[in-house]
Amino acid sequence: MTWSGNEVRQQFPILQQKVNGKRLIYLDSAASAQKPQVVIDALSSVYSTNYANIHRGIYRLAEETTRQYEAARAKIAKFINAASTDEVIFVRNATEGLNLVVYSWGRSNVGAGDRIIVTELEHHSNLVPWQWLAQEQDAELAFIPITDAGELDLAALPPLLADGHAKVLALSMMSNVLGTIPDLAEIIHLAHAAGVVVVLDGAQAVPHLPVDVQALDADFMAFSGHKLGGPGIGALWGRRELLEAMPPFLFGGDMILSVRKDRSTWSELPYKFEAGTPAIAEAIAFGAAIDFLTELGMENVRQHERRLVTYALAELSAVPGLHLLGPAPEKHGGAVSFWLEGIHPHDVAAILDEEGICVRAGQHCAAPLHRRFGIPASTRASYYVYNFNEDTDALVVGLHKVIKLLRR
Amino acid sequence: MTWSGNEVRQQFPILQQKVNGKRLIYLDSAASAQKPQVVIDALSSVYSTNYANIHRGIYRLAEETTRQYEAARAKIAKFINAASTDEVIFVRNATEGLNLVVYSWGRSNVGAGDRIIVTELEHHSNLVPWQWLAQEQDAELAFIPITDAGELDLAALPPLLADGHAKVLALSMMSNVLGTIPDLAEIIHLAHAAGVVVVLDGAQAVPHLPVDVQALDADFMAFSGHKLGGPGIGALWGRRELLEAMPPFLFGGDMILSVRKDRSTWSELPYKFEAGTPAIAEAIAFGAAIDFLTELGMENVRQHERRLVTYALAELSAVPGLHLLGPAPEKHGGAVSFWLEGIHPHDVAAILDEEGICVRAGQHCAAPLHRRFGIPASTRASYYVYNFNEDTDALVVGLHKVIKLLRR
Amino acid sequence: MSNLYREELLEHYHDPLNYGVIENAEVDIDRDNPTCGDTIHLTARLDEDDRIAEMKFEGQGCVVSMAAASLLTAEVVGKSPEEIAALGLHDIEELLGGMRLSMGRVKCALLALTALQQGLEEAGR
Amino acid sequence: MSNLYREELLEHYHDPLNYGVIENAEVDIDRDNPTCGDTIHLTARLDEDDRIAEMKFEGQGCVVSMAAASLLTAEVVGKSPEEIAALGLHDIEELLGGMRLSMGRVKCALLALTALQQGLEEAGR
Ligand SMILES: Cc1ncc(COP(=O)(O)O)c(C=O)c1O
Ligand SMILES: Cc1ncc(COP(=O)(O)O)c(C=O)c1O
Repeated sequence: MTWSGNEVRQQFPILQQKVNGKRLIYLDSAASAQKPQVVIDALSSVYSTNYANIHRGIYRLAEETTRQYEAARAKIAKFINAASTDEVIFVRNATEGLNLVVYSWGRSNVGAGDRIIVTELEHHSNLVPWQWLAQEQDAELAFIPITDAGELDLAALPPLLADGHAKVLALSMMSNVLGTIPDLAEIIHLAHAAGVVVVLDGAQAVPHLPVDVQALDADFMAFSGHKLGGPGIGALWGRRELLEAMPPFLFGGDMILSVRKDRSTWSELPYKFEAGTPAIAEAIAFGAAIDFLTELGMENVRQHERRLVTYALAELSAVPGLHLLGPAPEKHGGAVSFWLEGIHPHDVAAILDEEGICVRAGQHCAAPLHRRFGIPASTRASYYVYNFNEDTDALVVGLHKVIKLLRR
Repeated sequence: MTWSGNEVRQQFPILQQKVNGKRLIYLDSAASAQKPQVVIDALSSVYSTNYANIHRGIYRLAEETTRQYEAARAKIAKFINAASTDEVIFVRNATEGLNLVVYSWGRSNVGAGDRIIVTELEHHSNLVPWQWLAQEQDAELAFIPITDAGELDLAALPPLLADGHAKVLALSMMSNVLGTIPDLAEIIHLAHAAGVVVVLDGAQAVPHLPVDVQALDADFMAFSGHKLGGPGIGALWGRRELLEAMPPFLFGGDMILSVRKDRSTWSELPYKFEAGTPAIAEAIAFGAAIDFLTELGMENVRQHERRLVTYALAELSAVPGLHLLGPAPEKHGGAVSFWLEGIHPHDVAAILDEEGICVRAGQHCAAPLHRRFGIPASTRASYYVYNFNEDTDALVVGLHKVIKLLRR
Repeated sequence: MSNLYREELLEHYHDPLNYGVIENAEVDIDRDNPTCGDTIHLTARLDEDDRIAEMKFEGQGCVVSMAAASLLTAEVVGKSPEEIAALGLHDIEELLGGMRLSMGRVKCALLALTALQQGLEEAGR
Repeated sequence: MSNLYREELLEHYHDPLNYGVIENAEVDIDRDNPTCGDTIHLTARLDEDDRIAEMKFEGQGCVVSMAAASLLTAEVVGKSPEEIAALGLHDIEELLGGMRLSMGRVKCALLALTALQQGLEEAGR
């Protein structure tokens, strides 16, 4: 598959449709990505030819389903370069992965007076669970601020680490609003030097960048399958020593080794954290999405999006009264957010929708970030493998229509 | 659709396949059900024509996906006769639903010295979370025993309720091993008279019986979509007053109303309990499975299975050295478990597999129940809408082969 | 173009009726819609029968929320607290010209009405 | 029929080698496989070099776990604790006649070997 001649785009059936007789221009992949045919086929194929509940099954149908389920886990482990397949746990979405860390690792490792560090650009899913933990354990919640350019103000980090109270640093590997890609190597180095565990929110990074958890020297990373072309499922990766020392989170079938009436013991990794029947076909289709991206090559995905974003930032900045948020293209992932003077983002999105253009309007689950920039909401166009510059061109034409209609 | 002429069976593509040249005889629906074509089509159709992230989206694609997602919730609410659609929360599976109740309602309502009542026939998913809560809150865990016939020994309940320490009674509406259908009306009446909250594990009941949570006067009920022909998803139903008074369980996007750096407020029901991007297409396909069952009629499903089980119990009891577990057909759901003298269930399942027959061998996530009956494990054949008596006939022939090979 | 952006509604958006603040009003309430960033400051004077004599608003928001607020200021004059408590989404849709709003816009459309209902309640009417 | 239920393995199942208990053995361990209900009581005597002189077992289980245990009792005689520690699934599969076991049967096949390895460890060898 090559990027030229729309070969990648053609793999996505939904993008072949017309909306109101117009080409569908999907610029909301940061919320959720569209699915390539191979993912849709994986689901049908499992259910039509090889579905059964996994693990305990002794018959071949169950054994083959188990094999495919575990093969998907192995693909994901390889995709993020986990040291071991056992370090990958299937969860519903990045949010559940982060909550798992907070409930299981957090409640056992963060105590009264300890400090939890997050950043001002976090998605609510990597902020609100930590607010809860801070309140539950009487810990402190501290923020790394962001600069006007939308980057993390790293000068604020060393003082937060200096007194030895910090226990954990939770941060996004790519902002879903600003597109900011922080300098993780430096941040993790500083945190680890202070003995602080690093929890990465990979919801935006994993679909868009090559990610190597070992090279990053991270401790946990949560991400979502549905944002990289898979179905409604996600994964949590964690370092084996940490996962092994943690108590289970959800309790029930499959995560136990033995159960007596008054007590139980737990399975080995990763099953200890997978209670009940997992989303089996979804995991297998998640694996198909990973195959699709692996074939494209994540370095190529990044370069493709960098070209798209460079073009988009240039074209959008020429729209009158449009203010871009976030850093320059080389530090900027696939999400491009902006606000238009005097026009509410809801109206931007609603009028663009008439042109077949899908963008997101609101706070994108990042209220503190919007407050930081003093804007009530923003409009976001976010790019993925199936977009091309024509999408940006259509967006710009659409924005001129919005302005003509609403600005006086 | 009628039950005659295999019309129902023909809706399930996987059952049209041959395994080793033999018809696939699937008798493991208590673990997970096969999927009708309409469910597979629902998934493909969402992803090929109408997929976007829900709620916040202002464009039509997102609005239509949201509409379908909420329509699925409404179908489920109607299916179980919930008083309101807002009382239905999407979760991964019954296990997560039960854990949600334990973490959110349990931690706030069960304290030191309080009593949690479960039964000896519970699936691990409705036992181990309560073990955890008992330990966490220093509460007592008490068991309703089962009789030799595999029924709940209800004489044990009044004493457990008498001293006013009991706070919650958690029990299965149908045993996944014995098939037992307890007399819920009486049990719930007794529990409520003592002010005890009733948590129902509907994982087996909801796929197989007409269920009316209002008529039952229940407080919570968890169940799994994958056991009734849907994909990897489940639902928790709870009474509005209880759900409204409960703190959230998972924290993150979509479940918040407002987020400031140091505190947040929560959305209304059901969103308060749905953190992060839900399994959107899975919920819609869950709705398609509910439509399928609704069209069949749950009273018809029950009658069909009762006929199958009546036949199966009679035929199996004639197999030499075969011991059936569980009650008589009128109190017996779709799961039929047994043990064969001198033969390990693993070998039974493995040899039956050669004949294209899928049964489950082991403890079926109910270790205390097996200990109660003094057997290390059992073999389970479980029936659903697509089974017919020919499946039992094949099973009996297969069991004779097993005996011939392994018994001396 | 859907009828949301009809000239008539845009008029209310660009040049709303009763934009401003009534000093010392019986009803005086701030409300916002945190997820989309809409805000409203709504004030209303009541007559001797506790019916709305005058309503004004200030705020920020999309065409739907601002036009709905503007139209509401005219609609509610003379209505009793009970009559206002009985108003709902359907009435706002009628006010906006009889359209069916999508789920994403419902909260916007209801912002002013909910503020008024809550304000009356807080004022004990 | 897969070669799991070949006559040869069934012989080991129905009439296992070295079924029983060695009294006062250096290695004496109970182990179970809680999810499938297999149990084993394994005893082994060591010679002066700490090599296995004799191994016996008792227990309940499926053809795979019982045949693997039976075959293992013969296989391990004369082996050192290090040699035994180095054995794995592949070796058991070889013992069982060169088959590839499915995931559902791996724990059964390994029950006796894991018990022996753990028993040697607990005995400090
Ligand atoms: C009675 C009962 N409860 C709970 C469960 C757990 O369901 P799930 O694995 O879908 O969470 C099951 C399924 O195995 C069951 O049979
Ligand atoms: C940066 C970031 N973190 C977390 C999430 C939460 O992902 P999910 O909704 O799949 O749990 C998102 C997605 O919206 C995101 O963009």
